[in-house]
Amino acid sequence: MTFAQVLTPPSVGWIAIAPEIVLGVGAALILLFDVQYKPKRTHLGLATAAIVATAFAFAIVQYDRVQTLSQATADQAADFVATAFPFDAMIVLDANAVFGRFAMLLVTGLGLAAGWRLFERLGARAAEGLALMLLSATGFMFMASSTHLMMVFLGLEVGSIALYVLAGITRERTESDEAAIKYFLLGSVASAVFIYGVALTYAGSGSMNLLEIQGVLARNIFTRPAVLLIGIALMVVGMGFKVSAAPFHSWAPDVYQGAPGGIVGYMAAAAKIGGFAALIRILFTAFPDFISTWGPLVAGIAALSMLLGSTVALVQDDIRRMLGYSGVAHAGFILTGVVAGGAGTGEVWFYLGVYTVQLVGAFGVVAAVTGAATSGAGIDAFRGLSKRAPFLAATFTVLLLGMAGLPLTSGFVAKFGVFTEAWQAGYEWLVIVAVLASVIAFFFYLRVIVAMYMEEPVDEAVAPPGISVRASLALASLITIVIGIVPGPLLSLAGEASPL
Amino acid sequence: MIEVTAGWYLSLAAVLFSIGLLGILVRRNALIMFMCVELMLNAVNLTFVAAGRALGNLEGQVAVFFVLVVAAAEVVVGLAIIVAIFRRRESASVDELATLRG
Amino acid sequence: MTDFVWLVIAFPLAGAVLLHFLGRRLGEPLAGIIGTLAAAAAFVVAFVAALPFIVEEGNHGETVMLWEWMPAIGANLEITWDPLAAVMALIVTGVGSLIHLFSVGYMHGDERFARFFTYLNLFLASMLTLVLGGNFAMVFLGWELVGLCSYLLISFWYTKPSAAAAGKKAFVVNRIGDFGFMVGLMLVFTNFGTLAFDGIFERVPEILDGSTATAIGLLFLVGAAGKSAQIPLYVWLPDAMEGPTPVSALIHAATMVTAGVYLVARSATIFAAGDAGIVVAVVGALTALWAASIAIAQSDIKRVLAYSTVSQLGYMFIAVGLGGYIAGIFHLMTHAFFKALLFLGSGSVIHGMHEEQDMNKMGGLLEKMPVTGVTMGIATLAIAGIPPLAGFWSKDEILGVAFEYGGVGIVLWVIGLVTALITAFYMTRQWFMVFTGEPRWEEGVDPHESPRSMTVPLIVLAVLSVGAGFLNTPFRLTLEHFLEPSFELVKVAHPPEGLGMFALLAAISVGAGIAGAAMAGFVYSRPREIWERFQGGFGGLWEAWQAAYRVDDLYGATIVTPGRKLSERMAFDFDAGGIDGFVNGVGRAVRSAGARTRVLQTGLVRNYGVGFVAGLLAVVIWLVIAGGGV
Amino acid sequence: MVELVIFVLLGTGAIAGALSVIFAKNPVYAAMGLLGTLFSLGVFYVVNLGHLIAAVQVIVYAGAVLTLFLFVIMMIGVDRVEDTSETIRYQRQLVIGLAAILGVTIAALVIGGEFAWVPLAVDGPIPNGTVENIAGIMFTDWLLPFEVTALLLTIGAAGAIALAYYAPGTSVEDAE
Repeated sequence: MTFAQVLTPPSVGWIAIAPEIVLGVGAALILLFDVQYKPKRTHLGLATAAIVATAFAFAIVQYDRVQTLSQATADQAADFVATAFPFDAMIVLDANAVFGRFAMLLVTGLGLAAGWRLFERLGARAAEGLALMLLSATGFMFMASSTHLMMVFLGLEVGSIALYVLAGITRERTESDEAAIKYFLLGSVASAVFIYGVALTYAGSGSMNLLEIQGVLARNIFTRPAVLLIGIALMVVGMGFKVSAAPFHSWAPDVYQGAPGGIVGYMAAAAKIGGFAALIRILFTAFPDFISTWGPLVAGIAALSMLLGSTVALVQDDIRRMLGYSGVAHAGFILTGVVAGGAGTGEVWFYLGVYTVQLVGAFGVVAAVTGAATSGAGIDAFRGLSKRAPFLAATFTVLLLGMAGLPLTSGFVAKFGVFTEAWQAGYEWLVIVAVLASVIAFFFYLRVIVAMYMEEPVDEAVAPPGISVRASLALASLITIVIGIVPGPLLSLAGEASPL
Repeated sequence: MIEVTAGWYLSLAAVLFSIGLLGILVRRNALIMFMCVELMLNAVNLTFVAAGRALGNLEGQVAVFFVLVVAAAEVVVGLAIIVAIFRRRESASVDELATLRG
Repeated sequence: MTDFVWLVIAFPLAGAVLLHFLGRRLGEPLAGIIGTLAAAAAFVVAFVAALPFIVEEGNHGETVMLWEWMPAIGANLEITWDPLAAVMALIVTGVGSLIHLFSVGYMHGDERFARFFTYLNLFLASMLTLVLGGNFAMVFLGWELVGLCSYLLISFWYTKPSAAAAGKKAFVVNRIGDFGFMVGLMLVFTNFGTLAFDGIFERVPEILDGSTATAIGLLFLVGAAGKSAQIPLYVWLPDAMEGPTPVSALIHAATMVTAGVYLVARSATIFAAGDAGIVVAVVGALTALWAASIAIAQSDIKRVLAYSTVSQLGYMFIAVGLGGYIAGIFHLMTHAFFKALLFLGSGSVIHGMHEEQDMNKMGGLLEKMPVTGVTMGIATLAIAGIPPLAGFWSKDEILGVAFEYGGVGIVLWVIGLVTALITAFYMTRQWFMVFTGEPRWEEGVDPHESPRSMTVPLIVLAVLSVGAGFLNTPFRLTLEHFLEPSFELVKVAHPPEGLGMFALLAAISVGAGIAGAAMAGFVYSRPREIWERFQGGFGGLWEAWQAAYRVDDLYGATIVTPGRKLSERMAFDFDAGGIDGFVNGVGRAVRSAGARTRVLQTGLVRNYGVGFVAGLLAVVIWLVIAGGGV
Repeated sequence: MVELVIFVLLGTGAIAGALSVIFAKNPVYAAMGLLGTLFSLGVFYVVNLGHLIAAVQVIVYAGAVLTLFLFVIMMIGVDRVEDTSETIRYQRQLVIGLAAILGVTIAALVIGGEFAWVPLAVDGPIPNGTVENIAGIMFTDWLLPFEVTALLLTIGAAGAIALAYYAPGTSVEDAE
């Protein structure tokens, strides 16, 4: 037996990883071109935008493919499996994966536009910054499409390590490297915890492939599943850290405050998308039979996140910290939909999609007001903003109201969806906690709006935002309103996104 | 005759992992905290290898390679951040980093 | 047929948008006139759309679908145009138009003149969304928006710290109510699978069991008590008087505060299916008496009216709680007229007295301000329940409903009677203190009658306060027939049958009213020393009334102080000076919870590590035990 | 029997090394402790039929990673003895509490035999982790993860450059 005979090539599904290839190769090209030709930063930015757009185009092609596959007939089943689970079922091409890419690429594009000024100011590091942004997006997209725990871990690390660097990329400021080291240390602990969970799951079930795990668990009844349960617990903790759910949230406010303003919206949104995509993939695909076990646990984390996030956000004087804590609360809201199991997938994706867009937009406004390369954003800077920068104030208002969940914004539809799912899954108490938290949440969002519209302006002019910032903010608030008024299409799109 | 089963290694790994986890809380030197993370990752590797042997497949051993690569990439970035911290503050103590709080 | 009814909302909304963008350029008084016209146009449309109900008896109205928002959950932009909605829309737009007109004069010279009308128009649009919405999602949208407008308008003069604080208080208390309302909505949705009225009210008997209906009713009551200022959530309304007086008249007397009454009436089938109704009535009765007794001793002209409003809203709650929906809506309407008139009148007085609100510094104004004095006198008689003015008919109908209910109803009837007596007393007291006797003005004050734009609304409202009662007398039940199609699904409670019974009950309540009014007239038409002796006769009770039973302090002691102590121990200083009472009670409790948790965020990575590891351990242990792993 | 001796000896060594990481006052000793643990684990890999990874463990971890660590320790100051007294309030008490809970939990699981429970354990021949066998998996089934590691290395390189590269004295603060 020669060595060559041992190896059988895997089924390669180019289309299934096309957007990731585009982003990864694009990032490499940006680095290479930068070394060789020292292009203008604007050109680099435009190239990045083109790369993101290309990847988005491929994602649309994938969506088309998924649609076709879902209507496949029985005799096409073999073909279906090969196309849907390429690379020996390391990843999957399903609606869940495609929706994850849509959300990720949209957030990347918006984040790029909103953080444009940061990249202009990064000087010689702009290429690295842009490449890292693209690479982290690649990692988080892999998290949404992986059906193998090792792929999830690699995606997590690709995304996270890039974010650690981005948090500290403006090294000139002390806050930036403080944020980076905090994020890095806690993040790598969380990653280690996650991979330990993977190892224990492997020990407990004999596989790292989510579908195989599900099969094993369906075929066997384990009398003593402790190793497996610890594995699940540790993976939940690892993902809980990524999405900044309490009590694993403590990094989030500090990092949001310390990281450079232009990138922090993208950082927050991308980590949330990746974390939740992987979390629902793991819990819904591999452990649907354990829902009575992990359901109450997730509910507990959700309740703690909502209450802690919204009460602490109330006493913040820094808008970026406030958004950080409100992000904790929103992680809790999204987890409220997770407890419903597979039935809540569509609602979770919907919430994730609309919330991350609002998040990127809101941080975009903060960056436009207090600077794209700076840390922190005291509420004082926003007093009387409506007089100094009406456009920024108006978009911020829309985005904040969206986050607060006012009817006729996307946030209302999203909240209503996850609450209903949780209620129907029998978690009435959780919904009551969630409503209470959203009542509290109203205050701190409104406080900012009141500061912008009803308080005397501080004597400080705001530099008019550039065209890309304007465009991204307008788009984000437009999405918030339009999805709020016409949620139907997105609801049905997200509703398709159940993991195979 | 006592047989050393996978469970022995898994238990040992759990202990090592816990020591690493607690080390993060005890040490203030960022570098040593990071060593504790490496310790945790090694405990994970031991789990993978031992479980793989008991399960009779090599996936556990293959997984170790990927954990190693991840650890290497983390080391590169982590040490770069730690050096950056040190060059500014002449100290690698994380206790002195608390301007972001509340 | 009434497809055009969306214009009712569209006109004020368009006015708000227009004024928002062009207001400053339009300037004074054009911005005010445009705002008034928008409100008036809405009234005209509402009137035309309501004609079919008048012409055709038993016309149910229809649901007008404007836009399919989320059909799956029954949340669309749709209008339920039925008699109940029509009555509410007419009140809101009618009184609203008059108050807009009044404001043109009242807000004269304010630097944010146009902004004021933007908010007023926005408020009208929101309130109309609330009362016209064909599903609970729209009601909720309107509910939130009126709260927001109320907040904006109370703190309209935000540079005044007390105004900003009052706005905040109103907001906080309303959020507590909203919490109950939202949970109630969740319960409705999960039981019915839709938020649309069409899919809910008809199916109540087949879907809801008694306890669920009671639960929904009680949750709705929490929401209604917040918005309509009932015990224990009433404390925001008196403070809300910090807003400009037309705002008090429009939002905090005639329209927004009646949203709770409207909600109960609209959800009549749900209340009828459970036992929450009697709780509503009891809460209403207690509020009525409680607030009326406080009003006795107030010396601020607007605070008397504020407590009076709380008390009258209590009356409406008695009615709708006992199933007398039509009586409740009837009182809502007449109250809108005479209370708006009282507020506008007090605004006129305040305007004429150069922003003086203390009645001790008024007196003898009748000569100087005849129109204001006479119209306010009419309103005072109306609220005192003197026949044949409007308040007499509507109040009597409520008392009749309570009497007919029997049992607890009799108790409520007695409470209502006592309240009627007190009401007549304090209102008469107010009128005599302001308009008769020796002038007690401060130096340099020169009272004068208000301009035409302010007196015309007063006169119109005075006419309505006299005439509106005749819409629903035992002799001619016009309003009742009009509203009946909206309440077909429930048994509506009525006053006792027969003119003899009516005459007896009316005699008793009129007797109470006259007694109260006469007592006040006897005391307060005489020099100040006499009142003081009279007031002194009550001893400590009078002081308790004056201090509104120190409820704010009570809330402060039970909720605020522990929170503050806690925060002090945690070495966190809040804006300790500032606002008193309830708002900061709850606000501070939450904030202190936030601040307590906040200290955990020390900025030290190793502390975060402790939290992380603790959480991890908790998760692992929980899951292993819960999963039966051990 | 041999395996038992190895387990007891090297297991003790691994734990001792790990403890010295978290208790050694001098960072160099901590690094040496880590080295001891890594070597012990390498031997365990051999015992568990993971010959290739045992070699890689020694080369990559002991050879490369630890050297990098030592390099940074040198840079920070090799003779700097750390003050290990606790300065954060309640931290020590909290850690002791957590350690107690953690210890009890693990003890309960170990004594309860939970970690011995690999439910799908097989009897019979077990594949050996040779180069051929590992490669056979890594380049077929695991091809995609293998390729993804390229992204990781790119990030490592780009990240290190981004963090290292800045001209001292420049400012990225917004000009306005």
